Amino acid sequence: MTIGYLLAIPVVSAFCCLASGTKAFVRFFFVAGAVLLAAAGEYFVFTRAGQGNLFAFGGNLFMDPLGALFAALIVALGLLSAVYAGGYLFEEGPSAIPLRKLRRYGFFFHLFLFTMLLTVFANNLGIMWISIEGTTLASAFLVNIDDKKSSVEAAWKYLILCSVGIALALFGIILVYYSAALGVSGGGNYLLNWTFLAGRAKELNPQVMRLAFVFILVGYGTKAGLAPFHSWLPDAHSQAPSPVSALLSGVLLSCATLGILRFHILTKAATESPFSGHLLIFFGVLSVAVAVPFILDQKDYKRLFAYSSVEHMGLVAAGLGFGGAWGLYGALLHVVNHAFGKSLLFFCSGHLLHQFGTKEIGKIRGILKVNPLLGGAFFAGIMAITGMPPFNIFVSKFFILCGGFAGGHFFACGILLFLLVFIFAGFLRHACNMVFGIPEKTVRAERNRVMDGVLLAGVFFLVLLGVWVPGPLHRLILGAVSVAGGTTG
Amino acid sequence: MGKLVLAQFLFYVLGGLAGFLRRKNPEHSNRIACVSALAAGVSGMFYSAGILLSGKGIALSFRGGVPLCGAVFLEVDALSAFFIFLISFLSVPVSIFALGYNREYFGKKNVPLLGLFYNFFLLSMVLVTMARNIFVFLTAWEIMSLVSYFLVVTEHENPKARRAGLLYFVMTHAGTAFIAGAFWLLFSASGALAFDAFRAHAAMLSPGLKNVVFFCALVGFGTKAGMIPFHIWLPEAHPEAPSPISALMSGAMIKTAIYALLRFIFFFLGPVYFWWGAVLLGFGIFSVLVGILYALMEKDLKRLLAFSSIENIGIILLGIGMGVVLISSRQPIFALFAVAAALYHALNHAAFKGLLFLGAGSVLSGTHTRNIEELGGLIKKMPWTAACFLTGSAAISALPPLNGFVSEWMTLLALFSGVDCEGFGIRFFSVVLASLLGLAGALAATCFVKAFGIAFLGLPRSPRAECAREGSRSMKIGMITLALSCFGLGLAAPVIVPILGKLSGELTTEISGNIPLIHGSFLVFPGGWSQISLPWVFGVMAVSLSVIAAAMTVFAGRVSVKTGPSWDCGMRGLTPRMQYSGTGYSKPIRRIFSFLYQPSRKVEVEDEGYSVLRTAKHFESGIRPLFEETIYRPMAKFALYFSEKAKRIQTGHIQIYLGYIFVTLLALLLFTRVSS
Amino acid sequence: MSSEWIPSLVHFFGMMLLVASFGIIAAPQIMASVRAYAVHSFLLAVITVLVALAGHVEHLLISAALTVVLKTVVIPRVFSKMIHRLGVRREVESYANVPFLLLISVLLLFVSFYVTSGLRGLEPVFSKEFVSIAIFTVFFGMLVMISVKKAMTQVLGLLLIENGLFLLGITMTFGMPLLVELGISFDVLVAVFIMGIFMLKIRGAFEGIDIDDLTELKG
Amino acid sequence: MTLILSVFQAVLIAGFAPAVSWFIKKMKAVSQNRVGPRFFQVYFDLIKLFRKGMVISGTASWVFHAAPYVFFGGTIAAALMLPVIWKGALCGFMGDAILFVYLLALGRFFLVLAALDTGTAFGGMGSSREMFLSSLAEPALLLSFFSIGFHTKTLSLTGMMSVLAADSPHRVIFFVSLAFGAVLILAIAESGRIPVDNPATHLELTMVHEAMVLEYSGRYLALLEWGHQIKQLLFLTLLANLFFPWGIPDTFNAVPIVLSLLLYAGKIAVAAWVIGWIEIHFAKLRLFRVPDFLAVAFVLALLSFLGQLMVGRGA
Repeated sequence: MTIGYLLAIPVVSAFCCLASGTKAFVRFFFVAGAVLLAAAGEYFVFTRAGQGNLFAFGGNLFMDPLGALFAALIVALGLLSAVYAGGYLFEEGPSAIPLRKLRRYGFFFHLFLFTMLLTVFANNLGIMWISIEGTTLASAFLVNIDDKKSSVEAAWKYLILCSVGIALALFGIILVYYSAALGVSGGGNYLLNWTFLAGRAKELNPQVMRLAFVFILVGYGTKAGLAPFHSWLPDAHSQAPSPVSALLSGVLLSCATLGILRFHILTKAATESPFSGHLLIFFGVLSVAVAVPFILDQKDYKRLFAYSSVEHMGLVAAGLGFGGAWGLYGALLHVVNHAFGKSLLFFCSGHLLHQFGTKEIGKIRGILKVNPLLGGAFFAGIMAITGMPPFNIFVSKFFILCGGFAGGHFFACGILLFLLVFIFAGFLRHACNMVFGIPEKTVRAERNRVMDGVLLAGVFFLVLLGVWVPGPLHRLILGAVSVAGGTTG
Repeated sequence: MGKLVLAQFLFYVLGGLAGFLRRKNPEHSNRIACVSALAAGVSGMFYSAGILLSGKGIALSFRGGVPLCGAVFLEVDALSAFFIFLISFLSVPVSIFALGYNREYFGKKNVPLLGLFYNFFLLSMVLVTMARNIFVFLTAWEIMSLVSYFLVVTEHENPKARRAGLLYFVMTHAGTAFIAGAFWLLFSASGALAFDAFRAHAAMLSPGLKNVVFFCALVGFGTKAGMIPFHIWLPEAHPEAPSPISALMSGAMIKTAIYALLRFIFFFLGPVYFWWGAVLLGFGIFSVLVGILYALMEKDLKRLLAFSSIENIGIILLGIGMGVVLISSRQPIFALFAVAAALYHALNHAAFKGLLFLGAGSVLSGTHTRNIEELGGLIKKMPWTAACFLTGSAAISALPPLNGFVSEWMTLLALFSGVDCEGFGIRFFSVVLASLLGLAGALAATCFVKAFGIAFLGLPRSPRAECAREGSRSMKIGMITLALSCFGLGLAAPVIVPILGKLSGELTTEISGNIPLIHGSFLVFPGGWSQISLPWVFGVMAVSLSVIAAAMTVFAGRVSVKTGPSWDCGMRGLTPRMQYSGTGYSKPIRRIFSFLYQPSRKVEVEDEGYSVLRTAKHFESGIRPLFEETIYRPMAKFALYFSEKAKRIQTGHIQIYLGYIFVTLLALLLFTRVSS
Repeated sequence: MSSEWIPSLVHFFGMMLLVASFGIIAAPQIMASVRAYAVHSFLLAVITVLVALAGHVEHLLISAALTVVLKTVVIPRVFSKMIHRLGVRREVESYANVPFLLLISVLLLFVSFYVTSGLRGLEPVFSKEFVSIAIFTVFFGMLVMISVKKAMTQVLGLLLIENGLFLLGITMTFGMPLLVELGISFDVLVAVFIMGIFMLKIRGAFEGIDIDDLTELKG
Repeated sequence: MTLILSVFQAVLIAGFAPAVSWFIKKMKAVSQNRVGPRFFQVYFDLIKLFRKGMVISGTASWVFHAAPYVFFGGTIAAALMLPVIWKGALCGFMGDAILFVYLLALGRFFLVLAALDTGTAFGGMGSSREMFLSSLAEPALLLSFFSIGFHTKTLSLTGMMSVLAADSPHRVIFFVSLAFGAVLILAIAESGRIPVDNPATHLELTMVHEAMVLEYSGRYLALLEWGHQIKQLLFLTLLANLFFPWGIPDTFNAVPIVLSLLLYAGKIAVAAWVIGWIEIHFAKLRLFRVPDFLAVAFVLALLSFLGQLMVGRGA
């Protein structure tokens, strides 16, 4: 098993989906591809992660613990999302989706997974850039799967803003390359390879690196949904079909964050100053702050979750900025936790849309009465995402803030704590009206085994990760922390 | 001992989960939940009492699943044991009560789920007191909030319950933010998550940090405790929960905040500062007075009790605050007395407030209303409830020889002992505070006379009150147990106070332990000012009462006793509507404290008739909820208004979005240039 | 060719690039803007060739050829077809008038020189000012995207940014590794095509490609 | 001997209480050119009431029955703590001034409940007013005790008296005379006299205590009235013995005891005269003016304490 084979799986599934003649075939390839990818991916990641960096394609691709962590997340979320979509999109009935679209959906879905995997496995920074641009292009079609006015609008904004962002990031990459070409001797073809640069970071020109980091931060920050570059995010996440929203929110944003992190590591080592860390903290806190009003006063629950993603990416960025064992561990664990929490919420939102037929918060009442399982899962998701124990995000939030306090960033942490209270208030305000009470009108109360199963699995993961970080995951994150902390090449 | 701790955990967990086995039969599942909670409570009482008596703590360690936080280390020292005792002690009668009370919910609610929350609520409270690590503490603390939130919104069909739950959870979360901040500041100073490290590091903390940590802890735990002005959730949330839960929330949950405050002040922050005590006293007296004044105006029985909880938290804070003041004024012996008074009051409050909430629950289940204006005459229909409620009322009004009196007496003396300190301010305020506490005691008596008198005495004011029925046997047993304990905790003061004294003495080296607070059956104030013996008081009263009764039968013989209608100065045709209403009862108070209440009245007058004979068609009077209207509502309004305005940054125009990116990029580049 | 006059030629073309940039914003019609862009790209290709000659970096010639083919031929073609197909009105509709935009451009030019003025220890292939010109081109592309109302011109702005990147790449470092450069070019092409598809979709959904219509999603 | 003397003190208070009532009534009558009751009339009234049958409202519950006993018992228990003609008291050891205050509160608690028990408007009115006034009087009384206790360094009633007695008169007058004013006002308020309450009327506008006991008759009424009189005497005794503690013996010799008894009677007579004088010369205050009156007591007690703080502590 190599990185190449792993990357081939989604490509093959994508084309199988495109080539399928019936819905059943599409569904089969769609789900089976994800299952295969998840099984192979998790096996690969957890068996090989501990054995040092694994290179492929002439060193252009590689897997270090950091990449492995994200890869494990991508394939796991891909599986959940695919299984859920398998129940959600392929339903027969009056509102059934035509085969043409399903084929397209399956194709782009797996292509999307492929580009994300490529992102996390990329060693060559140029390839990483290409693959991140690829994720935009692939997912733009997923956002706009139903060709409605609003989804076209969302997809357009997504495309334009992320393309601009990614272009700026490329500017930064060229600057990095330039500073490498200037100062580092003997790089040859490896000059854009992250492993090479990380090893020789001290030789990079610090001033150019600072400039480069600014471009990278703005560029990948746009993709990662950091404020004030996040504007595309609520539109795209709210218009995409729920399983796609889950992937967008859960892993895509994190992949872009990984991009930032890679450069943060280089910049920190090159400049030997907290410059990049401070910028990360600033934009992290700003993202949380910007999310607050939108969460407090929100009418559309999918947008609510989207803004919450802005908030959580802010937290991750702040955690990375805080640094130290606590901050890095917290931020990386937060990526995992947020992915599970947010995807559960988006799965719930798919359910809600299905049953209540509206995205408006004000029109939904008494979920618990209509569908206790959904109501419970939804509320659990809300509690998880706002950082309540015994759910997982509490743990990572705790670590991130520990990191902040340990690093002496009292002011930033104080603001974060303050803002988090408002975010909690906003979420609870919406949730308690949606989940509790008596439903206003009779709503469809049909159940779907697969979807229910996914919800239960989601809640299970939330609680499990909240009380226990499994050993392999722990070791993986520890490895990633040592990479991010610059202690290993 | 350690086995009993595990047994308690096990009972809670299994009891919570086992209810689901008999989910089809709510009777069984309720019984499983309540009985296991009861068993857990009993085992908790045993080991905590054992620890309090022997002074030897228990430490338990589990392998934690969460990395970086180390093992889950739980420890029961004397302070924890005291609060575990409090919780367990209250949970026993409450569980008995719930056996019968929860029948209310059969068929309407998910009974096993209720049982699960009930058991986990108790468990989380116990864990809060045992946690010895920030992570475990915060987890337990938040789970406590979460589970109690679920319990508050048990009747979520009612929008009021939802609102109350929202307010509660948001406020308590805000409080948690402060608490967490306080913990993290300690963590940043000591570099470890464990409480032991904090304690070891306490002496090395910088004064500025200590002050900030104290402030954060005070606001955070003050919110949970219901300290004014952070109290507004309490009168909303406590009444909405099922009554056994209200009893636990008021009796036990808010005490966990007191526990944590004590732990902070005496364990983590090292030598205390004078101003901390002053601030505690300020908040304490403020809570005491405002709490009881608002309670007086309530006609909702459970809200009244909730406001009174605020008052009692204030009394406890007065004790703690005075302890801090006395420590910093180098009066370690008096400080011991003050802290012991606070602890004692915490225990007593658990007993009588638990009792009163159970009584209110019994009334609620018998009449389906909490509005005392609709009650009346319940003493005939619900004699047991009435007797128990009366006991609770007398205890909370600090009447001898019940338990409330003892702790109030101790608090009064602790406050008064400030006159022995140096400094004009302390001396002056200690006496003023003591007399203000006296004022609050008298107002509390008024409040509970009103509550008991209007609800239980006189004639029924509505059909609901007329059809009232006494609760089931288990409800009665639950209440009677607590009523007896109100007597017991008062009479057993000579046994309890030395234990509390020892406990307070162990809190910090700044307090002198080993001071005899007891002489025979007497409670002795260490300054030699005073002593008191509740058994004697009880005995003298019993003797004098029996002497009077005997003397009367002996000297005056038997006399005829006739029953007739009320005389009422010769008025005939007395109807229930002519009785004094609860609102009328507290009207004089409302008038003289109108600066606080800002009462409003709305009268609609009938048009016909001469002006002298004009009658009111509709009369409405109310008071202005000052804190809500001046602090919280404007805050919430502002937050929403601000959000609405701030949301405009997301205009929908892609050019504007690009502009954000562009401007930020420019700014960052300029910043980079300038800063290099 | 003597290598002494190459740098001055490059300088000359760099200045011409700036002029071409201004042309894009000053053009009265979309097609004129597109043509200005084509000129801009052509100048870029010329610079690339010069750099390749100066530094004897052969793979840059491939890049130059690609640039010429893609950016001066294919993309303008695509644009003119799109304009035809979508029936876009020809005028460039902008939120601000041309003098104002030019004024801002000058300001941006100053900023881009200022931010690079502090860099020390640089030994670029030609001169430091190309960093500034590249940054300016990126800024300018964004300015175009912000100031115009049509989806089509936004894409043009994006392409302008891309040109800025390209300029930076070749003048600073003799270009990136070929693989990366090819990938990037390919990506640009795909992006333009996908945006074209979406423009068609916008046209289908909104009956026009005025971006002012695309403001339903807010808050 | 101690025991006998202590019991005698209690009996004395109980027996003497109606006489004080009589004294004031008589004084009032004389001032109004009436003859007034004979001395024994007050006793006869009580005895008569003890023998009479009772009519009890059908609405009343056991609280109604219990209240007279608790009220009387609480008052008696308080009386047992007070030194009268000797520096000790039977139950002086069992508690302090705070207990004294709260024992009175206990009696009141049951009395006001009993007033609500019959469901009449008058009862409710009296009950409400009584609690209203006493909530203001109680802290003032506590403050007065604290103020004295600050001087005497003890809060036990017997202790306070002994310390004051041992002190030189000018010091006592200097330090605690303001507190005397406070206790005087409280004595008026607690015993339900003009200008706080009018014991001689059943007028709806003015009744406080009387409104509460309207429904009582016979033996219960006797207990309540008697208890009320005892309470009145308790306050007068406080005035007499705390602020004029001289001449009270701490030995058991007959002569000083008898002298002390006479002295006590004299002091009480003076105190009663003061109360009567006020009753004659003042009109009843409006209910909502009473808090101002009680505030005077509070302020006096506070000033007494403040004065000591400024000048220095006594004893």
